[in-house]
Amino acid sequence: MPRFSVSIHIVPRKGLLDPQGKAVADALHALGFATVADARIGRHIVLEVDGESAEAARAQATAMCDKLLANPVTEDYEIAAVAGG
Amino acid sequence: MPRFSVSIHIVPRKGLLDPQGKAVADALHALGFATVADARIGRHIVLEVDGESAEAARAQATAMCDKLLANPVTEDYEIAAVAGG
Amino acid sequence: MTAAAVPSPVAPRPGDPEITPALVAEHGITPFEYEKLVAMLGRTPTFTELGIVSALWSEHCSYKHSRPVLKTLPTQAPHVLQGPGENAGVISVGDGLAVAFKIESHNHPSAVEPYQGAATGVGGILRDVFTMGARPIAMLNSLRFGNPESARVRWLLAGVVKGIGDYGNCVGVPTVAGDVMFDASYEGNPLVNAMCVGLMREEELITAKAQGIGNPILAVGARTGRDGIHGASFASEDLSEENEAKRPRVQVGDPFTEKLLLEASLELIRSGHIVAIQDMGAAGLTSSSAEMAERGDVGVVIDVTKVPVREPGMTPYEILLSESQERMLVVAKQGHEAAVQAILHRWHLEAEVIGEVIAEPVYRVMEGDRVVAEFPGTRLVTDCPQYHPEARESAQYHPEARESAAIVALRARDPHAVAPRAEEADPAWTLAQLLSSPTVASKRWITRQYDSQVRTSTVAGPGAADAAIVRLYVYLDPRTGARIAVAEAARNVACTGARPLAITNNLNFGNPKKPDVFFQFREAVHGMGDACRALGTPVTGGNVSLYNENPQGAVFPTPTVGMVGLIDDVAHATRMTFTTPGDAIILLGETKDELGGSEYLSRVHGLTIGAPPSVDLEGERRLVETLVEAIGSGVVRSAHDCSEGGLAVALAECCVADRDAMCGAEVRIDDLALPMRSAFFGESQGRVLLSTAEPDRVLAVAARHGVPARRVGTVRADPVLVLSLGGTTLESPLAPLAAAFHDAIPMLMTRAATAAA
Amino acid sequence: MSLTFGVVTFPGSNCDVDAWHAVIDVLGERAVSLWHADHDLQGADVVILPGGFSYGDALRAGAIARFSPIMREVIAHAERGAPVVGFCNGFQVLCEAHLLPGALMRNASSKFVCDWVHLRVDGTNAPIFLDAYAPGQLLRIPIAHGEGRFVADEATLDQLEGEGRVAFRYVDAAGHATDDANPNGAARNIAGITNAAGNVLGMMPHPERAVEPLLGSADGLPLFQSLLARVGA
Ligand SMILES: Nc1ncnc2c1ncn2[C@@H]1O[C@H](COP(=O)(O)OP(=O)(O)O)[C@@H](O)[C@H]1O
Ligand SMILES: [Mg+2]
Repeated sequence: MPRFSVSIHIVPRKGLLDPQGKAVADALHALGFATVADARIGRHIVLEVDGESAEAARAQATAMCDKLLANPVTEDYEIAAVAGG
Repeated sequence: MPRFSVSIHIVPRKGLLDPQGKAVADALHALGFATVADARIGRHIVLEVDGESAEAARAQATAMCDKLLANPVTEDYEIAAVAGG
Repeated sequence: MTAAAVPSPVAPRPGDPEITPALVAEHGITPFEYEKLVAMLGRTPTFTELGIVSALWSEHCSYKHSRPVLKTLPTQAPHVLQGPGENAGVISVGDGLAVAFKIESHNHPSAVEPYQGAATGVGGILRDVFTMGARPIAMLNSLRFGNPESARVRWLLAGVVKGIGDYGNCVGVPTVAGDVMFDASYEGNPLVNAMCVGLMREEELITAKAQGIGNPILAVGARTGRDGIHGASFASEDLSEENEAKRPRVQVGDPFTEKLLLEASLELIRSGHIVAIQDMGAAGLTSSSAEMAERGDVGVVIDVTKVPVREPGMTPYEILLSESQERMLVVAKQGHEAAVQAILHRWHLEAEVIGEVIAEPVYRVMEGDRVVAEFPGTRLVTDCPQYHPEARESAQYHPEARESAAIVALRARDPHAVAPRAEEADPAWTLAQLLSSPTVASKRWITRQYDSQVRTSTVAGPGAADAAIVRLYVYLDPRTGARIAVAEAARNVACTGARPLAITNNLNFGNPKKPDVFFQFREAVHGMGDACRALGTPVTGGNVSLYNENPQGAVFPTPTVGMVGLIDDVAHATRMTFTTPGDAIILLGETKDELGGSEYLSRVHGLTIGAPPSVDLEGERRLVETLVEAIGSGVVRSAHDCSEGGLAVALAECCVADRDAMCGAEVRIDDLALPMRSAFFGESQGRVLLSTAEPDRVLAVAARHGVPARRVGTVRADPVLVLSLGGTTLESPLAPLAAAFHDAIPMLMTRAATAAA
Repeated sequence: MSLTFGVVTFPGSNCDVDAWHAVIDVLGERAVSLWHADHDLQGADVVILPGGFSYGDALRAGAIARFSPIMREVIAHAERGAPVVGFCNGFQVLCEAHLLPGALMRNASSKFVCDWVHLRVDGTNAPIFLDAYAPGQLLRIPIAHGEGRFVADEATLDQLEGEGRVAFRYVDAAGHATDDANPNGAARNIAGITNAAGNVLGMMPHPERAVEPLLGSADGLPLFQSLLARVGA
């Protein structure tokens, strides 16, 4: 079965405080990067998944996000890319 | 000045242990997702940056990665996308 | 694996680079050492053998420059169950219980990657303690950084603290004490010394001595990856296709795996299925297997193809030298392999048989059927060259001892010749300066990030531990400085009510090949030995970290002392801060005209000059006896020793250190005929401030032990500090002193931090 | 009157010893150790999910532990109306397992914090845990966590408040729920909550570390005593 590299973004829900993002934005300002208006920090997960097709790999990844990878109370996820095969 | 949304991936260097990725891969297996061969976990950062052009915003983000966002000893980064403007 | 089959002779592997003088030099092996190696083998070494020797004969593993000096330290006492030579020292604390403890440095890794460097330092020292059979119950650390005005120093500090916290917190071992100091000499080369204390029953003690011909050797815990392979900076093309930039030089710690390994190892040790266990620490599989064989005086054979690896295609060289974390080497009893594996599997860890203890006197590494390295007997360990470097301090400038002339001159300077700054007219100003010095100020910003309470129930019982060193003193006068370091550690331990029992130490110095650096090293070790003999606290182990240099020169010579003591009755353990208005304040010890090497000169004048304070080791011993007895009788409410910043800072700390329960104080010593600055800020040794409701009883104890003691004041309910010495009065509300003390580091740390220099 | 407490050990749990100490040495009750991979609660009347770093806090604290085999039994136990309590990491597991609403996110300071806090007893729907406390009583209890910021949507928060399910709130020494007294940025200073039936409690602070004056406070003890009186009777 071909192997796919599935790239997933998991980000804190809009409206929820993102302390890491805020800390990074503050640190960037302190370092003189005045052009930064905002920073949000989430997770970037890359899964190597065996599947019949890119669609199958994506479906698998979606199931994994729903079951484990993202917490629906606080996070949104997006399957950003499926590569290889 | 227009505002750009710069999306950055920061991932653990290849060859370095990724304890989080390993724990997640093991958990996915335990949950029955047998098709997962590997998981790597990094950070997904979205910066809102003011700049003259998309290129300028990208250059700013690169400087920020070098100076603060990525740890050159343990992490690789990639500017995944620059949107808006 | 069958050890019986006669192996073929050692031959280079296909693809191994040719052994050239350049390759030998890149491995940090001198021509003299190379000759010794060839003579030992009777042939040219293979590439794999070169790597093995480069690791085992490195300073870090072999102590080739320091061992002869270390041998002068006292190591014996009836309560010492295990002295130096094992993973950790062990002392008996009575009731069948024993304490294992050791300190280790991770200075160089932390300078490159503070988070992982510090985290893996904590991991390593935890393993040293639990491989003795002890359950870790407390972590301590001693940190040195450059000037925190620098953004890079703040980045290092934040990373180190987070690394220590994340690792210790996750493993579930409380981080209970330590010290942090700042000085420009540590710029670029921070010191990160971590200490672990563990508790066990005496009969659970196990060592790392390979024994029993035919016993299997197992690799246990995490898989082996390509991390931290150093063996000097050899050319990368020879090793693999990966390019240099991609080869990870730092190790990444995994505290979760460590926690599992901790539980599994203790279960394994108690199970009776194994005869020895050792951490795969520096130089990984190579050093652990060779050292275990040497301790047991047996042969071993190892097959690298049996080692569980993280990546395909790893060479024997890489597998042997990898410093991947959270791994152990175990010698099991023959036939008990499956039982060992069952225990590890229950904790989700791997255990594979990778070799065997053999009768043939040889250290042999196989790659399947091929022998890739073979050393006769235990000579790989025992034949390591030893050096006796020159040690010299000279008042004259000498090209090879550049620093010592400068140090001699600094030591000779008279602190009283330093003109006071105008602001010093108000001693309260000076006091606030000292309280806000990062070295003195509250370290709560740091300690709040450590879980100091997990397992608290077990810590309270057996011991008290403290780490202390006195940096400026060792620079100015290494022998006196090191004596003070031990005496201060004993005083700190005794201030909690515990009797000091033994020490572990970490010697952080510069390049030993420089005569003035080696002079500092030798004198400091001798000074430490003097103090340990006088105080009856033998050395049960430690670590040496040399080559701590930055472009400006060596760091301040820094011997870190970790001391363990025993509290007989935990109900009497005391605090350092005043608790009860109306209590009498007693000063133990004598205040002399000693301003040299003080924090006052450093903070207010930017100077490291003068002779450090004198130390009377016999007097320190009597002071410790006084503290142990007085606190043990339950009449002491608080005890705090006078160290950096002298009497004024010690008193202020007693008043404001616990921000939720501050107390005022009034102290007067009118007949103290000393220069004002020496009286307030001098750092005379052997002094402790006590508070008590029963001053007469404390004074009687001190008198019995011949320790100078007098009632000097009273704890007050109103928030002011009054300190009147020899006619000069310092008076200040507590609020500004508390602000200076508590806010200094948080304010610093809100400023930008970056890895970029 | 006696009780059996089942203390779950996940890979990476480390306050299981603190819980045993409280139950066995201080309360003098029976504790059984429940291994995460087991399927049997061994007759435990009360289940404790202890603090620690189950699965190294990979992904989110508690995210992986929630799928441990023993959790199926714990969920069934809770659904039968029997008491389940989670401290720190245990609270995180309970939220991930949907036995309690909301989630616990990284502290607002983004730093781990170990300290003593004041709590106010605000809960009214869970006497089995809170009976031995006076309503509104102030407690001093330690915290030690990096992901303790309780979040939930406004409707859920209102419902928790309305049903008396905010068991504990972070307050200052005077009992006021101020921002300064909030160590992690939790919504409405919430330190602990209960389920609608009042038999599941999750809280970030560590009452099991505050059971003896020698450890600095005994304010955690009434929680165990409530269970003893209500469940053990
Ligand atoms: N400064 C010292 N004082 C006493 N003993 C020491 C000192 N430095 C090292 N040792 C002892 O030498 C042995 C080897 O130490 P080390 O190489 O640090 O062990 P590890 O392999 O765990 O790093 C240990 O038993 C240690 O206690
Ligand atoms: Mg070691």
